Amino acid sequence: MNILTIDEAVARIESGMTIALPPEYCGVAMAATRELLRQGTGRLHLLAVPQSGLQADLLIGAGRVATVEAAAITLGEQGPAPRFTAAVRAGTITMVDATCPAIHAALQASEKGLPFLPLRGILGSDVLARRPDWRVVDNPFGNDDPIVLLPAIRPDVALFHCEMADSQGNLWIGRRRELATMAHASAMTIATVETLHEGDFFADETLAAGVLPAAYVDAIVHSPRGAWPLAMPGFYERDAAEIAGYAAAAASAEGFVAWLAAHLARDEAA
Amino acid sequence: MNILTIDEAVARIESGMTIALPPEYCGVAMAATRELLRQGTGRLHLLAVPQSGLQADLLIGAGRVATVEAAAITLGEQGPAPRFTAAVRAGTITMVDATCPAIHAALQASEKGLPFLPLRGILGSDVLARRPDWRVVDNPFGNDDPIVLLPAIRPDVALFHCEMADSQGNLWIGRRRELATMAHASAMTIATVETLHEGDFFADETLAAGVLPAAYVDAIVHSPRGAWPLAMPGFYERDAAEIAGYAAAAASAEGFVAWLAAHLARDEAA
Amino acid sequence: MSATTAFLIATLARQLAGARRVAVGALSPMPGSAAFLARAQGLGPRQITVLGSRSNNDFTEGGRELFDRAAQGRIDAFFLGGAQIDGAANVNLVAIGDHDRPRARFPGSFGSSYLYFLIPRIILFREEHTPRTLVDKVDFISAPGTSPANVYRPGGPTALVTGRCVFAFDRTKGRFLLESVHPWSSIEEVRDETGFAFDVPQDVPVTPSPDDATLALIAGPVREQIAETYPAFAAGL
Amino acid sequence: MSATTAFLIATLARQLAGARRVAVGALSPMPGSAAFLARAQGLGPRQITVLGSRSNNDFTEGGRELFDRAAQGRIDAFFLGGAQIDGAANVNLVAIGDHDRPRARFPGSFGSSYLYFLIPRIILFREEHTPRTLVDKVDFISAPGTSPANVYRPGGPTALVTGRCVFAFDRTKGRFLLESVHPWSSIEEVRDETGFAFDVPQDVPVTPSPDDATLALIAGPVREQIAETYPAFAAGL
Repeated sequence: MNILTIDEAVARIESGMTIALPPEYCGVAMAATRELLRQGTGRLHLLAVPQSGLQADLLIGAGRVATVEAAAITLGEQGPAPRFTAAVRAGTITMVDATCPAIHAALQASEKGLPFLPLRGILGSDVLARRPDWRVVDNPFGNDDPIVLLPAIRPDVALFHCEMADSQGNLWIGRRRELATMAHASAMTIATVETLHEGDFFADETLAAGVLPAAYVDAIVHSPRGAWPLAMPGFYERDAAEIAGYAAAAASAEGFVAWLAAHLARDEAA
Repeated sequence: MNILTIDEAVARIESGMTIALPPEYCGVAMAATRELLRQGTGRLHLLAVPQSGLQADLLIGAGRVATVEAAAITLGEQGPAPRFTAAVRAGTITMVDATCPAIHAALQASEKGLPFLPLRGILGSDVLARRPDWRVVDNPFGNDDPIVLLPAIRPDVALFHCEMADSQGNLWIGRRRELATMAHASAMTIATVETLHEGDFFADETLAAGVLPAAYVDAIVHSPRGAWPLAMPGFYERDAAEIAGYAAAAASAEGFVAWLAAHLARDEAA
Repeated sequence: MSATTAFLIATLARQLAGARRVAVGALSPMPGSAAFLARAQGLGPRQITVLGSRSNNDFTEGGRELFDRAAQGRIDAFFLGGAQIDGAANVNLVAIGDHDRPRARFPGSFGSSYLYFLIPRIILFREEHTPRTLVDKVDFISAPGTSPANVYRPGGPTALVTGRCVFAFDRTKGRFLLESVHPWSSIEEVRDETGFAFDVPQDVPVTPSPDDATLALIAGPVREQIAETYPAFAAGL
Repeated sequence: MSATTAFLIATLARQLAGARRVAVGALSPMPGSAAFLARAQGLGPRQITVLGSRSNNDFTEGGRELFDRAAQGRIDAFFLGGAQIDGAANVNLVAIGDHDRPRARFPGSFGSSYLYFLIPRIILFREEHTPRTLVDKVDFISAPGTSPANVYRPGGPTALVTGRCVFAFDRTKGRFLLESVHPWSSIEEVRDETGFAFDVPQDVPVTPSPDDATLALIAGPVREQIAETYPAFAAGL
């Protein structure tokens, strides 16, 4: 099993890389994100699958992000993502607006080794109008039937947090299958896990159903509470107070800097 | 839960329908197939996902099949499928040759509500040459890069056997996810199950990972040993002797008729 | 509990009559509550899927399943909000002003650009009913209200519920029609506070207020069911 | 155990040197055994996936995963058979004679029409080496041996192992080259029994026979591992 320390694993992420990130309900590698902030990795291209929140906002606020491709960036019940909003308004990041199924489909194209996948809808939207990389063609099986084609997205890294890893390097992701799609589509997969499992998930067909095989996994970090302050369903809830505190503090750039320093210091002390 | 008797469930399959069938290692509804033979349903279009064996051969031998679309029809270690081979040689069925990933992709197109999905490979093969329904286009994102487009396949029925159903009508299919794709892509899903499970699979995230939700399932039949004489992994092995007996008997049309009558009689007596 | 909130939940729930399979997207506490209420009232929904929920979510294919299921015709109704909504039912979830240097930026289009085309009954909801939110023309089209006849589009908007009224949407005309006005508002007020032109029939009824049984459902089971995904919102109910 | 079977398994196993990720398709007992042997010998394969197996199969996305994984470049080697194989490495798994009324019909193309394009090292295997199986031109092309330069094709054939010899395939020339002849055959016999033209270098070595350690592996762990998918074949080993 490729069990690494968090600094070893995160060091594989290089400046300028495209990182695929899961939505907030799905296992976000927040401890690894703090390590990424410490290592100073920059010029990142964030691909939200299909949306992100605190994770993207921290990286944006710290100036580590060149481009965000997402269907949405939000802190959910804690409101707008303040540094994302400020960065878009100031024009300091390139925002590539997408829509959820387009991101899923572009990753599935990569998963299938295809140059593109078609998708219904989108026609007549400004999402499409602002995506010169998307094409509209006439459906060859139809008659005057325009349809959008999306080029495959192949991230350099898929980074996420999930429930457990076994001694063979397999991950158990349960029904969070977007994590599997991310891994299949990406050149490298780095996962942090809540727990380690002795043995082999494939020895039990009930567990096997929720497995992302080791064949797709490049680095695993044992990181209990690795999604905090976001939720890890079945383990801990979203730390709404922490995130609300963030939302308030990060309303200003100075507030963000102070909050982040305190947050990182608290993490190191823990 | 839509628990029906096997004759009620199978009666939903009408003559002329397109039926999606799983491969032999994946949960074949053989008891339901015997019922289908009894009910006299005919002119069937079989879609093997992506291959079939004894199930297809029985239906072909009994004269119930108009068309077979498959990547392969074989009895595996028990040799060629005799009635399939005879029917193709005699020209009494229309054989539409495909290749495994093309069938998976055409079902995924239907799952995604798309008119087509692209697929690499196939170019220059006679599989492609004999498929006027498949198109070759120039990849709009490439430069002189031909690629095949496959039209979606939407079966009328997905018919399979799986491990269990819960009291909410959810099915547990484990990692046999082709069964999910078949159900998603089909207008109707009929499943036979080895066992019934009290409660709701979604109450346990470990089980939930292997679930095909009730939202896709139209009829469930409790059918212990429902895959016999094929295997149901985890429950019983392939009955190689029974299938070898079939392979020998069905070498002739008369032998097939006699074997089938005895097989059905034995099934009724059981 | 805010009486307005309960009123709007009940009003949204009526829009689900006869819709058996309802999905509720992100950032949608009132629509989510409306779906649970409609089910409790036996109005139609049997299957409710709440994005980001674990207990009200039967997806096992990951995030793409909502979109695939919509395309398969297995979802009957869905709610959509908008930072701006215009008279042609175009929806803006992205930005006000120039896209590259906007005056205001919102989370993003989510799945709207797709689901608006594929789900038969899309119910638009925006509580703030002012010329700022209901505009003549949106600054950014996350999803268009109508499409040319040759565009594949089994779905689209059927209604717009606001803090002042309910509009029905006429897809042929591509215009809203005033359907009812909430008890605390008036046709004149709706006209003044709406940035787009709309049709007004001869009789415009008052939107019915929820009865005690409905209020009890909202304060009871609905509140409990929505708490998993929107705890802060549920605490305020 | 047949000495020929063991010889062929050992010969096939050598073709896997350096291939870390090997998949074995349907109806492939000898290739499957070769993969297990190569792993036991430390020749390269660390990950072996046997289609239709449960214990030697790490797929969790259903039948499509083999094809998606191949397209992702995550499978290094694969075996393919053929009712007919011709001198351009075209493979026929479908029929002899007219497709619609064939003289002989075989199971079908399986995934060959796709995998032949995508997996870098495809090892062709046909034990029967006669002008009937190794033909000048196949009656039906399940998968072509080579493709025009503009066709996306990271994969293709590298070798053909038969009951008489090993051919290497030269993708540039689109022709086979005789690599070694099994101890019981000869260049002349190979020439007589092959229906297509091929190149013969100056020195053609004898295909090495398996040593005792190799035979012990085949009779032991290999036999055990292949039995799950091919019990009848394993019983004969």
